[in-house]
Order: sequence, then structure tokens, then C-alpha cells
Amino acid sequence: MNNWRVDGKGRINRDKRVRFTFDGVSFEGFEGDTVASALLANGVHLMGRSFKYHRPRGPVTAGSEEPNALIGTSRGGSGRFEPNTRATVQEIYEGLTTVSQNKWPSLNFDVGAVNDKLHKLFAAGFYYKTFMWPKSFWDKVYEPVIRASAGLGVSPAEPDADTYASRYLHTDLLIVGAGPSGLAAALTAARSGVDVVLVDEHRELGGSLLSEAPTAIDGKSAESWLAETVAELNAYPNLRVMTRATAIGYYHENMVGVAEKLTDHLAEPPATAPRERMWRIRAQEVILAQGALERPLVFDGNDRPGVMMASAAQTYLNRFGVKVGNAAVVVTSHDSAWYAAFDLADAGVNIAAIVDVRASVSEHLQAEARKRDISIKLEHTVTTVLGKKRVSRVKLGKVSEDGNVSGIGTVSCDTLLMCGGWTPSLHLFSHTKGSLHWDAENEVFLPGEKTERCHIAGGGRGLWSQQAAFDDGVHAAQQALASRGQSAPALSIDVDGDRTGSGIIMEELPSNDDKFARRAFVDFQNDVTAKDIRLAVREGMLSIEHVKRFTTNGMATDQGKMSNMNGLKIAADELGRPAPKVGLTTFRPPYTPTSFGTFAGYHKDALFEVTRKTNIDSWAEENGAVFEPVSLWRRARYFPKTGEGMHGAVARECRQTRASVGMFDASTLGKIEVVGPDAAEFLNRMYTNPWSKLAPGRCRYGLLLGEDGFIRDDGVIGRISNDRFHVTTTTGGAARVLTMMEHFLQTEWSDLDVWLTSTTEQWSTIALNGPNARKILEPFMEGADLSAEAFPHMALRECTVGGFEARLFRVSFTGELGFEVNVPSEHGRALWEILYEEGKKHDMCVYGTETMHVLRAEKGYIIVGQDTDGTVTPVDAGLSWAIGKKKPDFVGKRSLKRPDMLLPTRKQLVGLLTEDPNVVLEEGAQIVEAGDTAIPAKMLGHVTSSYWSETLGRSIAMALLEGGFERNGTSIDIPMPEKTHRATVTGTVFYDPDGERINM
Amino acid sequence: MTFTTTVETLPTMGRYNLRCKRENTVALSKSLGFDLPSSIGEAARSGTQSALKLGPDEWLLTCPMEERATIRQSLTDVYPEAVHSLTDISSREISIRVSGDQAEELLSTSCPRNLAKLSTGCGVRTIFDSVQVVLMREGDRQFRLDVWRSFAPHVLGLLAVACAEFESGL
Amino acid sequence: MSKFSALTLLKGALTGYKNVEPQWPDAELKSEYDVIIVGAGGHGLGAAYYLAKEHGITNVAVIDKGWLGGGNTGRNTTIIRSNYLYDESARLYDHAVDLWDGLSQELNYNVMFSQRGVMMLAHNVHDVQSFKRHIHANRLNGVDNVWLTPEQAKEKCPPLNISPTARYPVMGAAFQQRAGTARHDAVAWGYARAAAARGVDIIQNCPVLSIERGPNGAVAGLQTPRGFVKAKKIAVSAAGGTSVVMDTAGVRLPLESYPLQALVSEPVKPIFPQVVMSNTVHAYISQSDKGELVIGSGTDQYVSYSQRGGLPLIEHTIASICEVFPIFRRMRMLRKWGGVVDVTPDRSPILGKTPVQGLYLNCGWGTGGFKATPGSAHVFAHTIAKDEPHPINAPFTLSRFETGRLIDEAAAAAVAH
Amino acid sequence: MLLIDCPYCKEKLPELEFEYAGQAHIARPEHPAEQSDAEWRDYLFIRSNVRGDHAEQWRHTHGCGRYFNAVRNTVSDKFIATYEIGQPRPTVTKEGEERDEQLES
Ligand SMILES: Cc1cc2nc3c(=O)[nH]c(=O)nc-3n(C[C@H](O)[C@H](O)[C@H](O)COP(=O)(O)OP(=O)(O)OC[C@H]3O[C@@H](n4cnc5c(N)ncnc54)[C@H](O)[C@@H]3O)c2cc1C
Ligand SMILES: NC(=O)c1ccc[n+]([C@@H]2O[C@H](COP(=O)([O-])OP(=O)(O)OC[C@H]3O[C@@H](n4cnc5c(N)ncnc54)[C@H](O)[C@@H]3O)[C@@H](O)[C@H]2O)c1
Ligand SMILES: Cc1cc2nc3c(=O)[nH]c(=O)nc-3n(C[C@H](O)[C@H](O)[C@H](O)COP(=O)(O)O)c2cc1C
Ligand SMILES: [Zn+2]
Repeated sequence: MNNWRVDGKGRINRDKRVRFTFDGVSFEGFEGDTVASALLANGVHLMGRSFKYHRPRGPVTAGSEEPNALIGTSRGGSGRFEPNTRATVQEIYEGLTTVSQNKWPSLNFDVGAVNDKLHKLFAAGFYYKTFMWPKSFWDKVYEPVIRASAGLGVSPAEPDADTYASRYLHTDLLIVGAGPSGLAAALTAARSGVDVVLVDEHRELGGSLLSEAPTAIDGKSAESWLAETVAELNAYPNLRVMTRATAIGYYHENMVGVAEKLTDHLAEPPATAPRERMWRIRAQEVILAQGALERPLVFDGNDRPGVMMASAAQTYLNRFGVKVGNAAVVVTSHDSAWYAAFDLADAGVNIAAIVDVRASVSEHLQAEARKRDISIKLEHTVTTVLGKKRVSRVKLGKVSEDGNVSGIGTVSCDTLLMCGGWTPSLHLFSHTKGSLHWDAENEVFLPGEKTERCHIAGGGRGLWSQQAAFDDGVHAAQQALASRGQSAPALSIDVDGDRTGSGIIMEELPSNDDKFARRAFVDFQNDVTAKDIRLAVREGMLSIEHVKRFTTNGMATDQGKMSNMNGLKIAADELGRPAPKVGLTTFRPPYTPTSFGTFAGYHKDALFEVTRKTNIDSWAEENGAVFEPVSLWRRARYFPKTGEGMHGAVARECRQTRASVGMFDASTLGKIEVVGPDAAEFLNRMYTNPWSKLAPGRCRYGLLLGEDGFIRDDGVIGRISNDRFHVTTTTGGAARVLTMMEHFLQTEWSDLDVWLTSTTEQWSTIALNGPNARKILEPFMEGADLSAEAFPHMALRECTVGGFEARLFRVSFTGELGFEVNVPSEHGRALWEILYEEGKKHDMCVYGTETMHVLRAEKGYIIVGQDTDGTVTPVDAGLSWAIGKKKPDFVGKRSLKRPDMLLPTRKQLVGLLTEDPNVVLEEGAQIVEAGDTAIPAKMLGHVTSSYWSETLGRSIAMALLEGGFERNGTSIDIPMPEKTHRATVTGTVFYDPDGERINM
Repeated sequence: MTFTTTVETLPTMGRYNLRCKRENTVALSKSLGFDLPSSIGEAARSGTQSALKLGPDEWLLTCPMEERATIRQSLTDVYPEAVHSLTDISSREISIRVSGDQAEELLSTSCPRNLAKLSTGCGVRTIFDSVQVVLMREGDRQFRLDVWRSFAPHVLGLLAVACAEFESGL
Repeated sequence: MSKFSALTLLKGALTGYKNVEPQWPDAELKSEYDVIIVGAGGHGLGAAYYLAKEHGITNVAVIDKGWLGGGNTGRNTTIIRSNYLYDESARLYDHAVDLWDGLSQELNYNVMFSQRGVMMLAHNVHDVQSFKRHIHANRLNGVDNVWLTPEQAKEKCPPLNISPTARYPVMGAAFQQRAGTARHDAVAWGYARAAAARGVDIIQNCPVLSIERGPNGAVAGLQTPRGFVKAKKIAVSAAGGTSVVMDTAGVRLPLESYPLQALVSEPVKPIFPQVVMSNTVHAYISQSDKGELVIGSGTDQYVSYSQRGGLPLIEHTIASICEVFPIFRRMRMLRKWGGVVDVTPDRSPILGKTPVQGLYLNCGWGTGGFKATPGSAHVFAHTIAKDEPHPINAPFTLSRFETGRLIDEAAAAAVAH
Repeated sequence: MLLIDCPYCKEKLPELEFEYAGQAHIARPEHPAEQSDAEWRDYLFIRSNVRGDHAEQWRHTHGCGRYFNAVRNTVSDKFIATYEIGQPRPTVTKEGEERDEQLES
């Protein structure tokens, strides 16, 4: 294939070759490769450009903490492009296409790189200090340029073609991370029989075991130990293993969100497979075995392609069988890089030198190095890296005791491996607000006080050897079980040939070059240099939080995994304060960036949110209704005949209803059954109206206020029997009203013997309105008398209609003779069709919400939420009559006596008739005194409802108007952009003011 | 594992919401002919009738449609001594049955409760996605969901998508 | 304080930034001040600046329990608009927009005020009625806000989904062009720097433990871990801590503090210019100058000071954004965080005097006070200096909860931010 | 997502089944008509809003349907007790107030 693969190394499947493209060029890798490993195997290091300076960048890690090698990916076809994917995580599959980002015209030649030349100008926070003059340039010149040069990849441009899923999972123990400590914990717990879930973000279990050169575990090669362990774990029915699954957030009460990638590694995913799934795992106990992340070193040119974490090179070698270069220099302040050097040397990489800033390193390591002919440079440093798109040479220097550096020349190499020590991964632990304590000896933050039932094991506790990690994993499992009152048998896993090590932490590598001239990167992606951090401190950013925000250190897509600790050390150095006094910025979810789709899960398109439909809705759909959304319901708005628009349809529906009869699906009205000996007393307390004297078989309009005295809801309430009421509410108010009633009943009036049951969906409600309404119903009443005498306005009865058990109300929301038939929901459509057939004999129409609105407005009936808005009292709405004058109290009564409620200048509900009868005012239009043209205007109120009234042959409107009742008969103006309309203030009843038609 | 779990909508059944104070449960149990369960989540059965306790003063009574009148009559008779609320909600809800090996896991796509804790024969009111449901475990691998009628398509829609997901094997 | 300009920047660059000086000195707490402002958010720092600049009162301290700007000022989604319904609100927020325009120049600090326009989507007939009510009221109040058809909205904001078959179809939008965003941190820093330059002491990491009152009932000073500090006047501008601080002065408030969460995506190249808000689907979004999508929604359901918040709300918020912008489903969430917002019953702030002599209150901005920062700070300074409210904040009294004279923007429209 | 112990169901259940319902132990005045404007304001609007242990109401809406009381720490969000409506607030020993995350040492 090429000369960067190392025979006999790696866990890739050499039998399966995979082709993919990068920037249009086709490459080959093996199954099991990531984009980064496959490109490296092809000798490609240059994979991206940085955010600000457009510096050429290659992968610096081999994992999800990668800040540099971010690419766009797609499997082709529409809606499958994704920006900012970490090449070090994305597995290759046949047909994968990838592109580099943040470059123009090409990755190799990027014009944006001029920024790098101007870097001195672009110091941290520079944009806060300039781009202010001339002021007018901001919108047109500066900001567009700033915006265009920011951002990394490009946004997807098409709707996502994939689906996403979610799952809840409950378990005794969740283990995050399947390195040695996680595996040991899983073995221990699984053997003891508890339910265990083990998650790891990689495709394979093993964590660092996959990357380190083989040790012997329990007398077997690490590789076969791992294979056996994985097999054992997979065999436990009480253990669930999830790979490619990242614990993204640790939420309240041991709930951990785990984002599982399902198809992004497959060439041909199953058709109905979701792309990703969000697991919401609730665990009794959690073990965080996330390991530790290797820290970069900070020195001039540390961002050049070919400069890489030592452990990453080791991973590329041992896991992917790729050597990242032929000639490497290793620069380190920690023992672990020595081992990486040995692994690479053993694989044939020429290690030109190990440069260690420390004065002494164990004799054992030195001997191992000498054995491999590696030149050892203790108390040395790398002062700069040469080579632009790939390391070509590094300058070394000898560090004297006083920190002075004397150059000793350059070394040629194509790779520079660095290691600044290890940072325990405590991201998830920090999500719980668990405290961190500073381990002064090792200069790391370790877990302190816990707020959740969690246990940290392995690298996360600063333990560095496999043996220690295994032991700690066992221990953590035992602790977790113990806190559940269970015990687990001890398990010992013996490691032979273990590597232990230690190191020191440097803020910046020593150098004699001007601190402010060095290009020593701390946050690679955001191009934050050590200089930026020092400058920020000098500018008064004394808090690490200010430093972060001023420099953007740690705000890139790796969220500080690479940069936080180095940033902290440099800031502490500049501040002259110890690191723990400076503190860390807060880790927040998600652990790694997570697709929106995964959070949204199934909630997409029709399943985004419930759409409620009545039993009659299907008829409306079949008969050409136009719908509108009303709270969660969809309701038929009007029923256009061929060629009719909304206005034509509504005019016709109004005409037919007033002239003969119209039928309306009112099923969405809320319904509450109020039952018990104290039912009437309960309603007395809730509603403004009196209920005690309402006779069974009769109904009454009810008005509900909030405790603040403002109208919340209304509806007709019928007394079925002494102890049973049928309460109706507005469509949108149903749930709210029931909640409010339950609240009062349960928390204030538990002495009352009354119970509430929602019956909204028990009943389909069909409203018949118009002079011929009775004629439609009568044939189906089995002889029951519907005459005005026997069944007057506001009567109700339980009966059968068309053979269906029914509750029949004689009520009207149109001012016409009206009936509302309630039948069990599943029969709604059947009855509707029966009545529809009958209606054909009487020129009956069906109408929707729009006609309902017009007809009720002609009668001055309010719609709560349209003619009222949460600031309207019953008096304001002209509903004083609905207040039971003799009642000592009801919800909201006291508030009506507050000073502001008594002002005559309150806004009151009135009618408006425009001077020009053809002008239909816009709902929401504002009202001013006649003739007032000032701006800002003194607004007197607004139009709440406005329609063309087909019945009256003119427009009508309702309005909330300051001192409206007093203004009856006067003129006001409605200034619109194009023209001011004049109107006369009237009462709200425009049609049949004496209410005769209702009693027909 | 091949996916064999099924989702079906059941025919209408008789359903009452029964409410009363604790001191009246004895009288009501007597007229019903079986003891109302006393812990939330528990169900009691007698022949074709059953009562599931949903809240401290609330039971869901179920029966075949044609037996509704019997229940209503016997409870109406006892009302003067033992006041209560009996409300017919037969049509309010639709019942969905999920049965098969992966029934529990299928439901866990949208149900935040720990379903393993729900024993056979028990039932609770809970939430499925954003929808309130009464969830009963009819058997080891069989559940029934009672869902308000207009919410049922959403629940069924989610279950259908979940079935497709399970069928994909991923 | 040296002036920031391209020239000084260049000079700094050429001289290796040898001349940088702190943007605000780390002041020592004195034993006495004419005015102490509790809370170094945008509102508190701004009030200090205007006290010094417009009223010549410079013996002022701004005290914060943490780092300045670390409260809601440092964690908000930066939406600025003034298309509020009621005259009182429109005047207050529009006063702020007037001051935002030119604030960078005034402070000599680029706060990146960007009038990219705010688009509020209507998804049902009720939304349409309500937004039109706003538009007409705004027009007559001299506040720009216009109606867009779905097609016009799409033209301005191409990624918007206006399909009529969407679960929540876009039926139109209200659009305010003068509205937009600003760089939140820069607002706090700009005011801090300008206030410090005029002699204001900025004291960080110093929680105010209690407000002490003298025998006559008036304020005497306040207690901190660094000792007692005398003050003639105390102004509380401590969002997320108001109830706790005011309680120590014996003033109980109609406030509840809720977590409000926000999140950002990974950064991408510019994809849409406006701020887009949809109250009906519960989410709003803009793209920052750095390229990340900045997303927010409503508060969590329970009161809390934990700055944490739960997962369900985030899931719902993101689902909502993806409904309105289906192309964003493959974008990734980078970080989410929470703030603590003080909410009043009518969702309007309390800004003015209190029953205690010498104690002034600026609180209750809930989910939407960043936009008001310069305006609110400006009139608050007036109130403190003159011991009487500026006409613009006169209606925002504490006593309105007793009389019932509420300014109920929420009840009128259920619109946030 | 919180876990809430419903005192009626006697089970710790996911927050999604519950609704928060405001501060607890604010009794509706016996005779509202006799309340002064200031007293009525207190009932309607004034809330303790404590930073620390907070007595509050929740409803097990998607469960047993009952309102109940709880004491929860508003800094840690942890529940300290839940109890039935009508019962007095239990005296609980504070678990120690959580540290304030904005504080820097
Ligand atoms: C997620 C989120 C999104 C938002 N989005 C928007 C938006 O898009 N548009 C908008 O207009 N508004 C928005 N807001 C609201 C806005 O952030 C706030 O209203 C505004 O920033 C308040 O500013 P402030 O200066 O009053 O308070 P803050 O910035 O919160 O400052 C108050 C300060 O008081 C300090 N303090 C508290 N107690 C004490 C004490 N005892 N002693 C000393 N100091 C104390 C705090 O540490 C804090 O620094 C949002 C808020 C959040 C949380
Ligand atoms: N050579 C050295 O000096 C040195 C230094 C440090 C660590 N180590 C090695 O590290 C090992 C420590 O073992 P360990 O088990 O603690 O760690 P580990 O690094 O072996 O395993 C941690 C695993 O957790 C996964 N992970 C982390 N966060 C995750 C998340 N949010 N979601 C899902 N998966 C996540 C990682 O990808 C990894 O697979 C030892 O073997 C030790 O030898 C060696
Ligand atoms: C408008 C805005 C944009 C932000 N953009 C980013 C960002 O690009 N990267 C990032 O890591 N955080 C970003 N943040 C979040 C901050 O890192 C931080 O979470 C927030 O200020 C709250 O502080 P805390 O998380 O430290 O409590 C942004 C915050 C705001 C308000
Ligand atoms: Zn319960």
C-alpha cells in the first residue's frame, strides 16, 4: 500500500481495503482505520487550517480531543454533509468523502494565511479595541469581514436525510470508559451479578490497552487477555456493552446522557437504522473510568504538522499499524513519552533524540534508550520548529540551572513528539459540581467532594500504570457495590512488564527568545498563544474566567481538553499565583460535540409534537377543509367549495347558518366532570357565577378568573344532576383549567367532597346552529320533545341521538337557535354523517372556526385569549353580570378591589363600526383619539376582533378601549400605515340585540 | 435477535374513573363485588372486571362495554351512604397492546420509568414521550397502554418508528 | 487610561505590547463610599459609569461576589430588541437601543453591537394577531417593527423552513431591523474600563453579605467578608441574588429565580444573518461573529440557583430549532450552560426606589435584561443620583404589585427575550 | 433530570412525570375581602426565593395526580424531603449548603 504501514502492527483488518476521498483525492485504508490514521498511512499530515491565522495543521492526537484535524464528511447524496468532524474519530468506509476546511482556494495554498503574517496585530481581544471608526464601517465593512473569516467548516445546506433515536435505560452500575480500570470494574461487577452498562467512545473496548505496547496480563499477551475479557463480558446477560458511545453529560441524580453512533462507520447502513441514539441512563452507581489526556508542551512552532502527542504516535502505531514519520524527535517532561519513543524505535522509526527538560530521568529509561541508540538530551528543550506544512528540523537548546537556554543546533526530523504530562479526565465529574482538589506533588486536579453516587477510577485519579488502573477499577466496583449494600469478590489482574512513570509540568518550554515573539500555541484551534494569555493577564484579566473569554482559550471544539491546563499554568505564572488559586474554568456538557439530531431524537416532522385530531377531523379532511393549529389541536378553519377563498367560504357559511342551519365540530372544547356532594360549592368558589340554585337539567355561562382577578377562561356549565356538573372550557384552556381546579381543590379545599375528571375526549361535540337546527335533530331523537317549551334555551338532557347515548345541550355561540350534541367520541363521525345527510334537506352547511368567530362576534360573545389577554377583568369585558353579587368570595374576587382595577380609565371591551363599512380593520390595530396624529401616539387600545359581517353587510369589530364604556357613540381613529380609519364606538352586540333568535 | 414484537390497537372497552375517600372504599368494594386495591399501581380483578389503583383516591375500572350499566347501577345504589365520583371514560381512551420479546425495551424508547419495576398485573399512570398514559404490564412480555384518543396517533407513530429501528438490528 | 485605536494597537504590536495596562485596576475596598452598587453585571457597571459621567458622582464602588460580568451578562444569548408592546416598555427598551447605537464609540470599546435584525415567527392565527398588535403599537411609538410574509421572511433568512405542511408552519413574522446582538463580555468590560477610568472602584470576589440600616431606617452600609463598608446610598443590581441581598435589608420581593439555559454549536461560516425567535416552538437562535449558533429557550420549571438545568429542556429546544431550521440537524452542540434569572409576576423589571431610604433596586429582568443594559443603567444612575426616578423608569415601581398596575408584557403576548 | 420521591406513590420517579407548582405553605387567606392591599399582594406575589432549603409544591401530574410538598435545596437541587399537603414542613438537618460555583478563592 505505502511505506507508512508497519507490518504486524495494528488492529485494523488488513483483509478489507477501504477507499475514501479527501479533498477529491482517492485514498486507501483498511477497515478499522480512522480518516486520520488512513491519511497518515498515506503520508498525509496536513489536514486542516486553524481558525484565526489559517496555519497549516495536522492531527495532534488520535482521539476525540483533536483540535486540528477537523474535516467535512459525507456519504454522498443530499443531506448527509457534516462539518467539523474529527478526522481522528471518523472511521473510514467505502465511499466516504471528506474535505478540508477553513481554506481558500485550497488546503495547500490558503490566502487566509496572510493573517498569520499579521499575527502581531491580532493579539487577544484586538477586535474590542478597534473597528470602531468610522462608525458607519461596522455594519458594512468590519463586521461582515470578521464574520466571514470566523467559523471553521460550512453549515450543512440541506435537511438531514437521517433519523435519530433515543432510549431510557436503568441500571445498577454504569461504567464510563473501557480502559483497564473500566474493564476491571466491569469484570468485578458483572461477576457479582448486578446490572452493568459499560460504555466507551471507541469502536473497541480496551482504552489505553489498545495503544500501549503489549504487556503481559495474567500471563497472557495483553492482546489475548483483552480478547478473552471482551468475550467474557459479552457473555454476561447482566452486562450491556456499548461502543462508539460517548457519555456526554452527567446530569442530576446519576443520569448520564450517552450518545451512541450507529451508522457513521457503515458503508451501507440498514434502511431504517437511526444514525445516532441518545441513551438516558439512570444508574444507581456510576464509575467514571475515563482515563487521562496527554498534555501538549508549549513552545515556538508546536503546532506544525508533524508535531504530535507522543501517545498519539503510539496509538497510530499500535492500533492502526501506522508510523507517523521516519525520523522523530521526542520532547517531554514526563516518562511516558520515552515509552512511546521505544515503541516507535522498535517499529523502525529513527528516534533522533529524546529531549527531556528534566535534569534526571530513571536509569532504566536511559538504559532502554541507549539500547536503541537514541540520543538522550536531559535538561534540554526545543526552542523552535522549522518547516511549514511539515516539520523539517527542530532547534534544540540546553537549559541551565537559572533557566537560561543556549542553542545547541538543529536536528532534522519529520516528526516531533511531545508530552507535557497527563491530565486526569474529570469532565463528567465536574458536570456534577463535584469539587476538584489540587495535588501539589503531581500538579494535577483530582476528584474531591462528590455530589452524586459516583466513583472515579484509574487515570482519572492520577494513577499511571496498568496495574494501578486494574486494581483501582476493581476497587471502584467494590465500593460501588458496597454502597448498594453488596459485596464483590476480589479480582486480581496481574500485569507483567508494566510501565510506570512520572513527570513535571511546564508552563512553557524554556527559551531565550522573546516571550512575546514566540508562536507557542496553547489552544491550537483558536490560535491562542502563550503570549495572548500573558497579555490578557497584563490587561487586568485576573480571573481565569476572564482570561478564557478574552483570549478564547478553551472555547474551541475540544473545549479545553488540550489547552485548559497549559492556559492555567501560564496565567498562574503571569499572575504570580499558585495554580489552585487561579482555578479552572467550568467543564460543561457535552463531553464531545454532539449532533443536534441526537438531542432531538424522534422529534422531527410529524412527531415533533403531538397533533391532536377529533374523531370528525378525518371527515373534514376528506371534504376539503382548510385547517388551522389551535393549541395542540388541528381544527377545520373553513370548508371552501371549488373556487372559494377563505372569505367567500366564510361568507357563505355565515349566510347559510343564519338563514337555515350550520354544523360545527366543537369536540375540542375542554370538558370536566365535576362530581360529588360539594360540586356546586366547589364551582361557587372557582367561578364568578353562582351555582347553588342552578337546577339539574339546566346550564349557565361560567367565568373563571385567576387569583389576580383577570379572566382566565369561560364556558358553559351544565348541571346533570344535583351532584354532577358537566363543565366546558375553551379549547386551549382545558388542561390549564383542570390543573387550576385540582390545585385549589387539593391544596386549599381538601374538605370538599368533590372530584374532577377530564372528559374532553370522552365526547365528540357537534354544534347545530340556525333556525332549522331543530329540524336536523328531531328525526333522531326517538320522540324526545325538543320544542322551545319542553327544551328551552340553556336546558340540557341525557338522551340518545341517532341511537347513540348523548348529552344534549341547548346552547348557542352564534345567537341562533342552537344545540350541542355530545356523543361518545368514537361515534362522532358516524353521527356527524347522519346529521350531514339530514342537513342536505335543509340547505345546511358545515362550518369551521373562522365562521364560528364571525358569528359569535356579531353577537358580541368574547373569545378568551383574543378579546381578553390576561389583563382584562370581568368588568372590563362587560361581563359584570356574570359575577354572583351575593357570593362572599370566589377566586380572584379580592383582586378586583385593588386600586388599579377600579380606575375608570381601564381598557374596556367595546364594539367599533368603521365609517367606511367596507373597511375591515386589522386585528391588533391600535386606536387613538380622533384626529390625533402625533408620534409617539397616545394609544387608547387595540382592535381585538374584526370581520366582514355577511349578515350585516358591513364590517364589525371589537376593541379594548381606554374608558371605552364612556366613549359609546364617540369617534376614534385607527391609524394604519396607508390610511387612518375612523370608527364609532358602540356596544358589542351587533346582531339581534334582543336575543330573540336564540329562543326560537 | 429477530424482532417479533407487535403493536396493536384494541377494541373499545368499558372504562370508568372512580374516585372516593378512603373510608368509603369498603362500601364501594362491597357493591362492586370485589376489593378495590389499596396500593397505587396494584390491580384487582373479578371475572371480566378489574380495578387499577392510580392515585390515593382514584381507580380505573374496566369491563366489557356491555357490563358498564351493571357497574354503574351498583355504585349508584350505594352513593347515598358512600359518596364517590363515577365517570364513564370508555371513549376517552384507546388501548394499545405491545407484546413480544422486546416489548419492554421498545417502550423504553419514550418512557422514562424503570419498567423492570412494574410487575405483571400492575399498572401506573406515567408519561410516554410527552403523552400521559396508563401503562399496565399484562404479562412478562406484554403491556397495555391506555392513551387519550387524540394522543394515540402520536404514540403509535413513535412506536412504529421505534419498531423500524429495532428491525434494523442496530 | 490610554485610548484604544487601530494606531495604539499597531504601536503595541510593534513594541511587543510593552505598554499594556490593566483595563480596570484591581481596587482596594475603601471604608466608605457615596454609592455602592451591588453586582458587577452590565447593569451595575453601567450605572456606575453613568453616575460618574453624567452626575459627577465618582466615590462609587461596584462590588461583585465573583468576577465582573460573570452573572447573566456573561451567559446570555445577547438578543437586543425594543419591539415591546406597552408604552412603558417600548420607551425603556428603545432608550437602550438608542444608547447601544454609539456605545462602542462612547466607551472606546467595541461591544460589537450588530443591528442584524430580529425576526419573530408567527405560527398560528393567535400569533399573527398578537404580533400585529405589537407592530402597530410599535409603529405609533416610533419603534421600527414590520410584518413579513413567510416568503419575505425566507428571503431574508434562507435556511428557514416555511413549508405550509410543517407541524408549526410559518404564517409570517415580525421584524425589527434596529434590533440585533452585541458581544456580551465586551459590554461588561467596556463599562468596567470606562467607569474605572472615572474613578469607580471595582471590587471582585467580594460577596455582599448583608445591607445594614441605620437607626432612622435608612441604609448605613454593607457587610462583606472584607469588613463593613459605609455607604450613603446602596443600589442593588444583583441579578440571580437579588432576593437574598434585599432580604437582609428587610425588603421582600415578588421574585423567583429560575435556571435559564443556553447553548452554542460548533462554529461554522456565516449561514444566516438575523436573530430568529419562535415563541410557539420555544426556541431562538442567532449566529455569533465567531460563527457558532447561539441558541436558547425558556426557563427550567423549578426555582434554582444551581446554574445547571436539566437535559429535557435542552432536547426540546434543539428539536424546536431543527423544526425551524432542518438543515441544522447535523450541526453539533459544543457547550451548554445555565444562568439564574429573577422573574417578576408581570415579567417586567423593577427599577427604582424602595421603601428604604437610600436603597435602590434594579432587578427582575428575567430572561430579557441584557438588551436593556445601557438604557436601564442610564436611568438607574439618574434615580440614584437624584433620589427620584427618571420619567422612563417611573412606571417600573415595586408598588405596582400592590396597586395592580402591572406592565404585563407576558400576559399580553407570551413573548420572551 | 431530577428524581422525585412521591409521598403518595412511595416511589422515586423521573421529573418528567411531575410539575413544579411554586412555593409551599402559602395559605389562601381565610377571608380575602378583609385583606389590605399590601397583605393581598404578599399572598399573590411575594416569595421567599431562598438560596438554600426551599419548601415548595410539586404535582405528580403524570402519575397519581396529587400535589405534595417538598423541601429542596435550591443550590444543589437535591430533595431533602417530600410530604403530603397539609403536613407541616419537617425540620431537617441541613446537608450543608453547597458551595457557590461563582466564588473564587
Ligand atoms: C441563558 C440566558 C439567556 C439570556 N438571553 C437574553 C437575551 O437574549 N436577551 C436579553 O436581553 N437578555 C437575556 N438574558 C437575560 C440577561 O442576561 C439578564 O437580564 C442581564 O444580563 C442582567 O444583567 P445584570 O447586570 O442585571 O445582572 P448580572 O449580569 O447577572 O449581574 C449581577 C451580578 O450580581 C452579582 N451578585 C449577586 N449576588 C451578589 C452578592 N450578594 N454580592 C455581590 N454580588 C452579587 C452576581 O455575581 C452578578 O455578577 C438571558 C439570560 C440567560 C441566563
Ligand atoms: N504511560 C503512561 O505513563 C501513562 C500515562 C497515563 C495513562 N496511562 C495508562 O492509562 C491507563 C489508565 O487506565 P484507565 O482505564 O484509567 O484509562 P484509559 O485511558 O485506558 O481508558 C479510558 C477510556 O475511556 C474512554 N472515555 C473517556 N471519556 C469517555 C466518555 N465521556 N464516554 C465514553 N468513553 C470515554 C476513553 O476513550 C478510553 O477508551 C493505564 O493503562 C495506564 O497505563 C499510561
Ligand atoms: C453568546 C455566547 C457565545 C458563546 N460562545 C462560546 C463558544 O464559542 N465556545 C465556548 O466554549 N463557549 C461559548 N460560550 C459559553 C461560555 O463558555 C460559558 O459557558 C458561559 O459564559 C457560561 O459560563 P460558565 O459555563 O463558565 O458557567 C458562549 C456564551 C455566550 C453567552
Ligand atoms: Zn404520585
